[in-house]
Amino acid sequence: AGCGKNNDNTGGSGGDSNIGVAIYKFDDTFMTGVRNAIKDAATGKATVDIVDSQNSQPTQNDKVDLFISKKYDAIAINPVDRTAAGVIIDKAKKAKIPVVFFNREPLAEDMEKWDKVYYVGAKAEESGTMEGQLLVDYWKAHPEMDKNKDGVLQYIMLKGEPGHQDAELRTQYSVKAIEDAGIKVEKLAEDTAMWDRVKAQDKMATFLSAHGDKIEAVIANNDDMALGAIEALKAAGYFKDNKFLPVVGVDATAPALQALTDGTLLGTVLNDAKNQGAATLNLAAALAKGNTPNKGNSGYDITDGKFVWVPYKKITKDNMNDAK
Amino acid sequence: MKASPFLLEIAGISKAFPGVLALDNVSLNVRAGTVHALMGENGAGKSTLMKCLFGIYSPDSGEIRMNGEKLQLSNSRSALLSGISMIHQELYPVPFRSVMENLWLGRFPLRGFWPLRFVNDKKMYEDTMRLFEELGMDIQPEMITGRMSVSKIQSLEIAKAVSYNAKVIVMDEPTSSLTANEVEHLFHIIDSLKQRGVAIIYISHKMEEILRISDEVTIMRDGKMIGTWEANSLTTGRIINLMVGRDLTSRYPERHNIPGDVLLQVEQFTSSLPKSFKNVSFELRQGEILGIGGLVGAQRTELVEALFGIRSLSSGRIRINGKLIRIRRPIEAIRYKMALLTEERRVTGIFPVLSVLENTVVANQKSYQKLYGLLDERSRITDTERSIQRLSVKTPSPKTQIRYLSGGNQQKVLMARWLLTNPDILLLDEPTRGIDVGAKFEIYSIIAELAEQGKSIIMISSEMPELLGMSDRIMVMCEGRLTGILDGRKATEEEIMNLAAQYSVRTGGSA
Amino acid sequence: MNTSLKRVSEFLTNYAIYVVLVVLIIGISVSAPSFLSLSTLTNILHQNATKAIIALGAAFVLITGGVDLSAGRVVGLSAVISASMVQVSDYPRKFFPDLDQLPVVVPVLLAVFAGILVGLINGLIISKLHVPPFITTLGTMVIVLGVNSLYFDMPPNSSQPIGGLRNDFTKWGSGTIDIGPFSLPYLVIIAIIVAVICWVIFNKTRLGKNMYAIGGNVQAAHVSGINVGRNLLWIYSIAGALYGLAGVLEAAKSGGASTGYGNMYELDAIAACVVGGVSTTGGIGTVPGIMAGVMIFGIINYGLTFIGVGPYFQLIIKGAIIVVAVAFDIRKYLAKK
Amino acid sequence: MNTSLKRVSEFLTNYAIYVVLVVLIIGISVSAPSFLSLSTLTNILHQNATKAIIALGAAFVLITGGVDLSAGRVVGLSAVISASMVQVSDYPRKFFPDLDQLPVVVPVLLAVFAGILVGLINGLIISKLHVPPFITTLGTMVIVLGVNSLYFDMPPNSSQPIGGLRNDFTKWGSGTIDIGPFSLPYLVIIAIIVAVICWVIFNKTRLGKNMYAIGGNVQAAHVSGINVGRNLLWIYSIAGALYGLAGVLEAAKSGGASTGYGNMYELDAIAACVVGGVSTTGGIGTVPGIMAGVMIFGIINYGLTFIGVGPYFQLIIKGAIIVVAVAFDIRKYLAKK
Ligand SMILES: Nc1ncnc2c1ncn2[C@@H]1O[C@H](COP(=O)(O)OP(=O)(O)OP(=O)(O)O)[C@@H](O)[C@H]1O
Ligand SMILES: Nc1ncnc2c1ncn2[C@@H]1O[C@H](COP(=O)(O)OP(=O)(O)OP(=O)(O)O)[C@@H](O)[C@H]1O
Ligand SMILES: OC[C@H]1O[C@@H](O)[C@H](O)[C@@H](O)[C@H]1O
Ligand SMILES: [Mg+2]
Ligand SMILES: [Mg+2]
Repeated sequence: AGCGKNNDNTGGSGGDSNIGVAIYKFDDTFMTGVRNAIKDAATGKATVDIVDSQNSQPTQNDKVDLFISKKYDAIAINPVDRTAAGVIIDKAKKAKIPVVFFNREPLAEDMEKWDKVYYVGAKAEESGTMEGQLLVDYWKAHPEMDKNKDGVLQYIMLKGEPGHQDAELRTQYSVKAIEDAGIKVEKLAEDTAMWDRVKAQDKMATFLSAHGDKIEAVIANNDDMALGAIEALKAAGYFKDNKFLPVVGVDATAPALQALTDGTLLGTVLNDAKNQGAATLNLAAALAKGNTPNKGNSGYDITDGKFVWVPYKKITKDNMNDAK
Repeated sequence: MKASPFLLEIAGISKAFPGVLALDNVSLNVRAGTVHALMGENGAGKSTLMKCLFGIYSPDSGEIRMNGEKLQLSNSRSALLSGISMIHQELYPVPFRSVMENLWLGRFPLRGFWPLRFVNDKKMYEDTMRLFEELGMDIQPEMITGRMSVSKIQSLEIAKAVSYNAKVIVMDEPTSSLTANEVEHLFHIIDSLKQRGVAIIYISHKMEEILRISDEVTIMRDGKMIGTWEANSLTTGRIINLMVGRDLTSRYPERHNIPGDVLLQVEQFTSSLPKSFKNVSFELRQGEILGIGGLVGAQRTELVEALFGIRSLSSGRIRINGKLIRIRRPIEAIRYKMALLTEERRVTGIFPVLSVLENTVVANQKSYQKLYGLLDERSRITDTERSIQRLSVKTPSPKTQIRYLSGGNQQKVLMARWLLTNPDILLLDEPTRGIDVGAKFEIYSIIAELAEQGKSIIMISSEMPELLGMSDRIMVMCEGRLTGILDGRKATEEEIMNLAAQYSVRTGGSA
Repeated sequence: MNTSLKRVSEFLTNYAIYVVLVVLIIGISVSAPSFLSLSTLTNILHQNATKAIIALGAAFVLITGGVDLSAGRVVGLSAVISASMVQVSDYPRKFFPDLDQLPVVVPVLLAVFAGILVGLINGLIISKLHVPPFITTLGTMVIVLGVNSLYFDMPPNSSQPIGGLRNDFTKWGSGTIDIGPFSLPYLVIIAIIVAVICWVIFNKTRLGKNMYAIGGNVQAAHVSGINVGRNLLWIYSIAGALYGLAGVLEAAKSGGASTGYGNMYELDAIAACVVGGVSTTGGIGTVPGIMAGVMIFGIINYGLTFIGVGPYFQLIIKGAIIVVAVAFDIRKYLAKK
Repeated sequence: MNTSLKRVSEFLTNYAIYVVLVVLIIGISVSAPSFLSLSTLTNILHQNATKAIIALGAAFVLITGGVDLSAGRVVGLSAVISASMVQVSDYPRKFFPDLDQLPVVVPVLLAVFAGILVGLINGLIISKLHVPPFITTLGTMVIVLGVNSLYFDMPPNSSQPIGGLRNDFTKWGSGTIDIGPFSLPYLVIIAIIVAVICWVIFNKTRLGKNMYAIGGNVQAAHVSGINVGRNLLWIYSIAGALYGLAGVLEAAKSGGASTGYGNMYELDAIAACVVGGVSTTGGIGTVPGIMAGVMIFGIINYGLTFIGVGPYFQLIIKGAIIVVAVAFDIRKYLAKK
């Protein structure tokens, strides 16, 4: 045993403090970006040990136990279930190890449990809201989007894994944002494609066959599914000869940006991995040294004494470079 | 309810399977305290009838009465509760469990009260010991069943069937894997059962047994009942005539083979297992039939399996035509034109879910490769059909899964499989096990014919008459060692028995 | 009269699985008549072409009495490998920035070869070390994911989904041959070719017969002179090749790839096989049966989505249909008792 | 001399799985000496307590020659059910806003009962409709997820993870009994009790022995008068109860629940069983073996993370260890012939 030479998950060096980082799931595209940002930011400040919670809250709790038994100076947690943060806080408090949560916000009352608990991230709801706004903007600028001219936006919703908080919140808030803008909506179909490009493609082909030209927009919980839908649309003759259908996603992945360039994807939402990662690491590093984080030692504004907000960004063809 | 002279009445049972009417209005009446033999060719429907009696199959029509009362036999449990037990033709042990667990399966002795009711292992052990003692069997109650020899397992099944204290015991070919001593022993057990008023339905293809122990004989043919006779009014010839529908003048064919040059030399064969065969040397001539006799545990099976590359050797050499060769796997043996009909049909023989066709041609696949290596379906089918005919295999069609064939017919298919490979050296381990007299004669004829063509045959058999009737020479083994080689035409049963028991101090029992 | 009734009932039990298929189609069509259309047919075929190929691979292994859990991850591996080498040259975030335009066949072969390699390893472990297939392929399933993740995480890609695939690659996944109003996807043609080849292997070659024999009784196969080990090597390798091919086609079809591709496909494939009459204990299974199994799942998935059943109810209905279909189908064996 | 060497080698093959365990521990400890500590022991035990319970449930089914794919989803169902009823009264987003504080035992029993119900349904389908266990439990696995998702999606919860669990509930998942420097988690005590009960059932009861017989040779069981159907009902129900219990404990341990809980646990459980010597074809398996299997996975998971192996390499190493462990273990059977 002990193939420990290839510690691609530890990063940084020179720092005298050790920080344990638990990501909810390693093969999440966005979190991979955050992970890399944490590693980059750690150089010279701390040694980080980044582990995979395999999308399972019980597994994540196990990893936290491990961090505690290794007596790390601080831990940074990207919770699987945000509601389960309470238990992690209890553990950390007992072991007197400060915690920075990131990307998924614990419940307010859990945040109150201890003063050495911080949060870095965005409001998950916001990504949904922005997705909706992308469509609102387009609807306003392009009246032809209402193909049947009924003043109602007929849409297809491609959901991520059911029960997954991002999936639920994005689904809910994207529609809410459209309605809030005073546009009536009609859901033609909603189904889960499990975040998956292939599944989304198949679902979209089905919807196209069931609803055909009635569809006026496709809202996908993430870019992979949006791109899958676009493939199905292409096969049905869209995106050429002026046949267009607005599709929106979330994540601003590389292929999504390419699709923006190609004019197939209407817009996506950038979750700012770089800043989330850097802020998380900086906060944790400060805490590890026994300091109270502030703008001076972290480089980020701290709201209400424990929050760093790294906002989402709407990305369209026009501001694509913000996402690169 | 009228009083009946019969303990058990099976009345007008019919049972159809896809493609066959296995039982056609069959009736059978059995008296208490008697042995009732059930005879018939392979596939006549004997086992099917017994499975209906034992609740394994539900008959399409007819009824079964015990002491005049109609029985509802929906499963084996109800049969057992009605006082019927059975030794199955295909043995049914749970391989990885102990002997005693197999014995008391379905009726473990318990102690304690629900929910703290546990199996009483101690009582189970004692009961087992008592039973084996009573029956004079030498089996360890805690032995893992699957590690025992077939004959021990068969003895276990006998003990199990007896232990139910049933009023009717069905014995479907109980002696197919027993050696002479054990058969004698079973007959003792049967005698004492009779005395206790137990009725026994006895199925066997061994004529000698039937005439020795049965009181009445019922004969079946093609799913129909031919009739029931007093045993002492019958002769072997008459039974065969009734079964087969024609006379069989002789039990063994004339042999015209003339053993020639030495083809196979086995030198100092020693198994890698400690208790197996040691330093066995012998030779086999071209066109010769070499019988191997011995008691169970003589390691005959292991010897031929080692020769065929299934088991490993610690030392020993093989020569074919004087040339030293090595055989480590069956495929190598087959390349030297050897064939092995194994002893355990179900374990190493049949492919239960595959068709009769696939089972027949499996070892001969290479020869059907034609254009681009694709198999020639035509000749696979013709070969199968020819085999079915030659060995008169009773099957609805070549496409039928072999597991639906009667035991004897499965055995014929296996014989056919190896004959198709056209071997020079044929190793036959109990080749006629479970095969009816008529078919036996056919198989003997085939063996004789092959020998005449210059093929060499090694035949393990526990049936003394068969050894004497078919072998040019008889090689006898005892506890892994070769104790002598006799001239097949002159040897007597006594001589064989003496050599077979040379090293064993134990007598009787199933040692 | 009575006999013709019996005939009907016998027919129904013998072809239960096909009957279920037809009932399913009728049921869906009644609740949404527009279901019965050419585009439905094309879509279902297109969506299940890769699944059919994977199921055929899984069937090879199942019929020998084994099981191959690595299938899904091999699909993912070959999807990523092939996609990483067929990106358009001006794609901003190329996996291999300096790679020139390879002829499509090179990445395809490499990806299929990766599948064969995994299959070969499975076969070697199973036949030489005698590790049970379940554990062997569980091990390689995990290992393949690990390897694929390492590859996928290599800079500059750093675990970004791979996109920007060349047209001469993606056309294999989305192109069609138009025959009048009907457009037959290339994918479907490929799947049919694969199915025909598999049918020939299953029924007309020694390997196929040996496969059934090994699954029917491995000891008897050994005694009958079948080189069990060598046959298993072939069989697991062929299975691997089929997964590999399916992975390439999934990438071509969706125009991208990431390590999540193929996740859990092994379960779908096994389920399709079993619903189609392949026995998990080996020795039994036919190509048409497997295709019917795939189609049943394909129609359920498509049909339920088509008539707009919510995802949760879809799960419940799907589960129930699977059980009911097999419960009906199994009666043909029970009837023999 | 020679014999003692032979003895050693015999010992090594017979107890290969335990030898692997020890080698693993030594290997990890060498590369990170601090691994050998009380807290490592407690952590590993704590982390694998629920897994052990699930593996035991899976073993019941495997030993009968079946397989239970519904395990993981049942864990998720009972986690959600129990969590939904033990939220603190002032939690802002309660699943049942008007529900009073129930005694903890009520939700626990309800959740376990849900597990039993699924098990019972599995058993009924398998024994009455003769649908193979693989398909039956694949069906119920999907159905259970559907039902759980519907429940989870009920307003006001609307698919939000359930949090805010009461302390008198969570203490069962995170509480410990402190014995000197050593704190023994309740969870571990529960798992040990469950293991002991299972050991008794396996070895001392009629049900246990019947279970081995059914798996070893179902025909033998039938002709010996065993009511195979009834036994299977019991066995699948017990398995369901164990998954249910494990789900409750997972919720208590992590302080929350959502439908994703337990996803794929069936695979882990089966793997642990098989590594621990349970045969997937039935009839073979022991409680200590299963525990060893669970611990091997537990130690691999914990140890590799502990010494800081990256997750991708972890996958590769983990896969390799599983295969190697079983390859060694299997030798004891091969030696027999
Ligand atoms: N389950 C089954 N399905 C289909 N056919 C069957 C089944 N069981 C038996 N048969 C057929 O019924 C007939 C009678 O078989 P049975 O086993 O009763 O013969 P038998 O008299 O016991 O023969 P043997 O002496 O060879 O044991 C055979 O033709 C066999 O193929
Ligand atoms: N140690 C063992 N483990 C497993 N099986 C064994 C062992 N020893 C013997 N057997 C089984 O016992 C069977 C019979 O063994 P053996 O060679 O002692 O008798 P035999 O004289 O060949 O018997 P028969 O007269 O029935 O052919 C073999 O087929 C073998 O399967
Ligand atoms: O859980 C997986 C999902 O996680 C989301 O946060 C992300 O936006 C999705 O693209 C997908 O990766
Ligand atoms: Mg409109
Ligand atoms: Mg019979």
